[in-house]
Amino acid sequence: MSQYGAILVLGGGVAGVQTALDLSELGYYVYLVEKKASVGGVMAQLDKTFPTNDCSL
Amino acid sequence: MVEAGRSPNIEILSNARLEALEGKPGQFVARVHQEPRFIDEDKCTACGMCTMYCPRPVVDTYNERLEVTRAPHIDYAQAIPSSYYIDAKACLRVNYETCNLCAQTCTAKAIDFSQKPKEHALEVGAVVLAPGFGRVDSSVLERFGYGRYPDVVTSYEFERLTCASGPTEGHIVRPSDNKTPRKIAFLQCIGSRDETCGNGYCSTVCCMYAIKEASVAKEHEPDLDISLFFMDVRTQGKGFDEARQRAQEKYGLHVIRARVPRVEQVDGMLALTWTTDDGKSHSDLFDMVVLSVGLDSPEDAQSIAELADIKLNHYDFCKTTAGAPLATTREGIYVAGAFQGPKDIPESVTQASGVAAMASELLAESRNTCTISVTYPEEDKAIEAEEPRIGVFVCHCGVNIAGTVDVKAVRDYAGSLPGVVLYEDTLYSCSQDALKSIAEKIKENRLNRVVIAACSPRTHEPLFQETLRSIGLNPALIEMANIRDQCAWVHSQEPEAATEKSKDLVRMAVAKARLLEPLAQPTVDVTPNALVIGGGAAGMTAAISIADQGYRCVLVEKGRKLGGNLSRLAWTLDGQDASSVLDSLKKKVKDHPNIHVQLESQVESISGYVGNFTTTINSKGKTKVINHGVAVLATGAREYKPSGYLYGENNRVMTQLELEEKLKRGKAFLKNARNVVMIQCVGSRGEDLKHCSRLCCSQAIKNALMIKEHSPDTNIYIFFRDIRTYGFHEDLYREAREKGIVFLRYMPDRRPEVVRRGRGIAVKGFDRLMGEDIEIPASLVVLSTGIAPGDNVELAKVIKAPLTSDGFFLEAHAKLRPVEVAVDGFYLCGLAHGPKSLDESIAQAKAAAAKAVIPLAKGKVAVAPIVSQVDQKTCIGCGICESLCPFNAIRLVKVNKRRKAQTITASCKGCGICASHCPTLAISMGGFTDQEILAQIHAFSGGKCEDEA
Amino acid sequence: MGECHYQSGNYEAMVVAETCRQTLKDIGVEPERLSLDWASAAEAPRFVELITGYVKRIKGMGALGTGEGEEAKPVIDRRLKAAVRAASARKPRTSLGTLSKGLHKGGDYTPEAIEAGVAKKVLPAIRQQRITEEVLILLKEEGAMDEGHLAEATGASGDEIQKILEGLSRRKKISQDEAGWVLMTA
Amino acid sequence: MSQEKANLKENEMTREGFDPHILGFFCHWCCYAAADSAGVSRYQYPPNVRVIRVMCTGRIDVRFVLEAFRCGADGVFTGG
Repeated sequence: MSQYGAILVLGGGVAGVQTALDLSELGYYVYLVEKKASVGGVMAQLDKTFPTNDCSL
Repeated sequence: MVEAGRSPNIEILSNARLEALEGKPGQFVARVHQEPRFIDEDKCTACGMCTMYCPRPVVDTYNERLEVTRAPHIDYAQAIPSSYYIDAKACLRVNYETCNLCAQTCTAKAIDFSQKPKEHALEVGAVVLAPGFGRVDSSVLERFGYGRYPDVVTSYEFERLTCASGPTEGHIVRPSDNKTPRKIAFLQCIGSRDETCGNGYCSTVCCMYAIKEASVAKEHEPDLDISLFFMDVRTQGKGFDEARQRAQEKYGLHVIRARVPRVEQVDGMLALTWTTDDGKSHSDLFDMVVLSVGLDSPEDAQSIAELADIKLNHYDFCKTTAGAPLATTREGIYVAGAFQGPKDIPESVTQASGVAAMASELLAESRNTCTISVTYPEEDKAIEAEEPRIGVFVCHCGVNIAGTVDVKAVRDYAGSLPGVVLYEDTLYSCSQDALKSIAEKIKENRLNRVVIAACSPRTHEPLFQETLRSIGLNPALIEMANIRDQCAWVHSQEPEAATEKSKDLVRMAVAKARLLEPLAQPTVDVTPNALVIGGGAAGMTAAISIADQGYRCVLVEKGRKLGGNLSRLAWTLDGQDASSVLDSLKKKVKDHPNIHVQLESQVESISGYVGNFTTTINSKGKTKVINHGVAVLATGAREYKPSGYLYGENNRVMTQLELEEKLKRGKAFLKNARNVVMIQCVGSRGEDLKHCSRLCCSQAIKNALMIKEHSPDTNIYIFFRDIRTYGFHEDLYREAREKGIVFLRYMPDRRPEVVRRGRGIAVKGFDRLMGEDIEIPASLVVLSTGIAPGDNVELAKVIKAPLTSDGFFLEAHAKLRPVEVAVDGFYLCGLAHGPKSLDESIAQAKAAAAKAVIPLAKGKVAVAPIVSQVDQKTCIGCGICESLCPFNAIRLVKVNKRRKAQTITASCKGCGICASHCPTLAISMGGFTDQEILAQIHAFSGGKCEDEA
Repeated sequence: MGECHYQSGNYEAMVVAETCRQTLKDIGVEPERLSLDWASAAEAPRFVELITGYVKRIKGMGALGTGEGEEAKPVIDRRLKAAVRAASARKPRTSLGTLSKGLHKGGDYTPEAIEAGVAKKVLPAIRQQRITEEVLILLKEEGAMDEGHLAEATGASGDEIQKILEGLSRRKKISQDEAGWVLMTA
Repeated sequence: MSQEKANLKENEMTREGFDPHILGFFCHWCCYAAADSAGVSRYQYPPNVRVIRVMCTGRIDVRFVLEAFRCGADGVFTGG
């Protein structure tokens, strides 16, 4: 095979997780590499988000 | 986020770091080092016993060090991976080989100290860098008393204080005395727009979060007096300016435009001194000061750059260009999120989808070569059709349930209920071996309905459904009774009542289970091509991306040529020649075999649903029909044309784009220009357009600098309300001030005026610093008129897509689905979504292309099984359901000349509004039928109540 | 996620809840026994507060029937039975559907608009149907009854009961003999 | 017909020591999730509510609510 069908995503914050989700839906295998023990990044720490005050999870 | 933990094609490597990256685009090998968690993810049931028994306290970094946890813990309840882990730095067992208490208390035997670090060599075709942002150095915070005065807190800490699930349960308290503060000050631009700490850029998000935190604080404590100190109020995001205005009014927040240089403590209070732009000095005392800390580049930016062999910009963020905002300097490596530049959640999510498109373009040929697809045995319809044979499994969940609820009593009670043929208790029903045993027992006893009395269906139903599917049963044939999260855990002081409640819940679940029916899991085939509406920068970018990802697309443009607003632009905000960006896009579109361009064409009608749309376009008077699976809306917007300011009456008055077109043609006209005056927010922010147009500030300053470059002696004055050069555009603002461009703030009630003076013109305004009226004779007056929506109303009607009150298309969710339209199968990008710069449009177009290709790449669209179904015999065609459906998922059709409602299964989301409002009870909701719910109600009564309805 | 996952579901629920409350009040049940509240996924403390407060409130009201007065229980039981039938019948359901449709179009979901709309358009239809059903239940369970007693038992006005009895007799559901109105056996 | 009501225990008819039967209709995405989350945090609240999960409060039918009262509910809590 000339190309690998897997992708490495470095960082498990909101951007990394969204990238991983979209890539897996697009037909690729994703390695999501996160330095902490759980994904979510800073967004998981936010209580509510501007301006709708939705919860962030 | 939960989806990421569940996808078979996402492997989460936690506690891991990239060590090396070798190879070339399409064929990289990434070396990743992973530290052990010491808790087996497959065995951990997240019961929390280990945290309870661990003797070793650890500060909780998730709660901004405001709380204490123990060495084994989970960051927060919904964390993914959803298992606990041991903080190796604190653990006594790891460091001193003592203790081991947690391993002894863990009934699931999940704790495993023999785990060793792992080295992975991963073969990947592309790499996406999304390391997020770093924190501003504490030395910057110390300048504002942080660390010295306990009541100076960071915005991160304040966020946790306002959070209902945070350490204070949402009560705002002063750290020094745990009392509710009275007066709070927010100081903006801490570590942002500050060259002394090396961060000359604007962090973009702090203005928004400060207003949010202030609003939430006021909700908790209405008597708070909150002042926010801004240099400029930068709420340029879609709908943000209006939200800020509302928050300011609703909560009575004081907005002060000043930079506070330092914080001092006086008698236990915090003293602030500041100077406003009228030159006056003020001071006041506060109980608490919140530092709105900016976003820094990630701490490991340098090492990432080295490992990945990419370049950083002068602020140590990833280097990109306006024409290719998601590409790093190395092919096959892409960047998304705050590492590309400070940005908010919707922008990050957009970029994330955008980079997915970039990788998908590069690796189109290897799509689906590494993914795992799960297959299931064929459904045993015969056994499903038999009389209900119900199996009830009551879970101990270790001591989580059994510690409170008498599980054996509940199990035996279940045995007494009609239809139940098997009743058992299990230690951990979600563990792999328990699932296997449940599957075997279902088969052995020919069960065709299953009740699991355990935890929440929200988290665990998919797991048990999976078990059913794996043995050929329809996944809808399971019902859960939530006796943990909503019973044992919340009534642990009342074990008897909890046991009674558990019995009731099991009885209700069994009653529903008796009536459960298999639900179809239909899929519809997708027409594998796309329609892109609009041929500007966004539309062309989306079309190219879809085409590069391997799918055909039709690009419909109403004008006579491609280019849209980009063709009027002279330079991008980072100084590139805009026409080279335009030409390269146009060339790619024209040369691409997968793209078919329809100029002078407009959409007349669209019918169908995601996967199968039929669109009629009018092309130069001729009608054409296009079949497509998805559509991208990239219809653009237009520069607003104001009235007043002598615009259209005097040729010395022009808009920014008109100026750029003039500059593009030649600079000679600048020769005798002594004074150029620019006026911001003409149109935007209130006069005619309610919204902030986001990019006018940067565009005006860019053009002003361009004038300065060609005519250094020209004086330039810019009248503004807030300068919103967010992100790295702040560099332009600083350069402009250094080059002597004069910035004059005006208030909306004292707008500058353009007046005739003899043969020339002048601008009358008010100089706030001098406190006097001024008049500047102007060789040129340039108006930043803002961006008005295009003619979206007709198209919105055709699609049934909602528009914002400003007339732009509304996204499905402002944060999490920023490029999707509420109508499935439609995606959104560029100015049609709202004002934005070229690089943002391009990133968004890529994102829309990624989302649009998902159904095309799958080839099938799965229809959610919980959908409504209309019994056309009893339907009277009244149309109530059709008009109430939030998703346009019900239409009226003619059946034997009579109007009948029909569910568009592919669009139905399963809310059930139609069913609860049907006059003749003709609509049934899969999984939540009237009969099922009524059976639950009757079971609730303890069988004392027969069916009456 | 904060706002309704289904965009407008919570608004429709407000109309349904108001309909229930007015119906309950009409049949002599304390309408505050029904509560409609909001707690987003992130608001566990709020949820706990709501539930705790609600259970306390119901405890204060006593069991269904006691809070409403000593004699009321059997009457309430019968009326609830009739009301359930009414809520399943086509006419009242059409009136609710039509009101929801109108509110949906107008986009005005203020409590005042909902309350007024239900009072004007939905409650009368439910009440009429409920009294009709109750008459049928009474005649079935108690045997023949005259107009005055039926009016008293159902809480209907003279005009209402007269119209309803006429309607039922026209549809050959009931007839009049010397003892009063009786069910017609099919 | 009123048999089920006769079954109501004596002490339930009085307010002292009265333990109400309450039926809840919880929206899957909001209130049901909040209730789960309350469990995760080990909050304590009275054990009187039995929950029927619906995908949306919009699913709740007038007749469900009335039927619940008819079937002996002392209260109905709908949560979105």
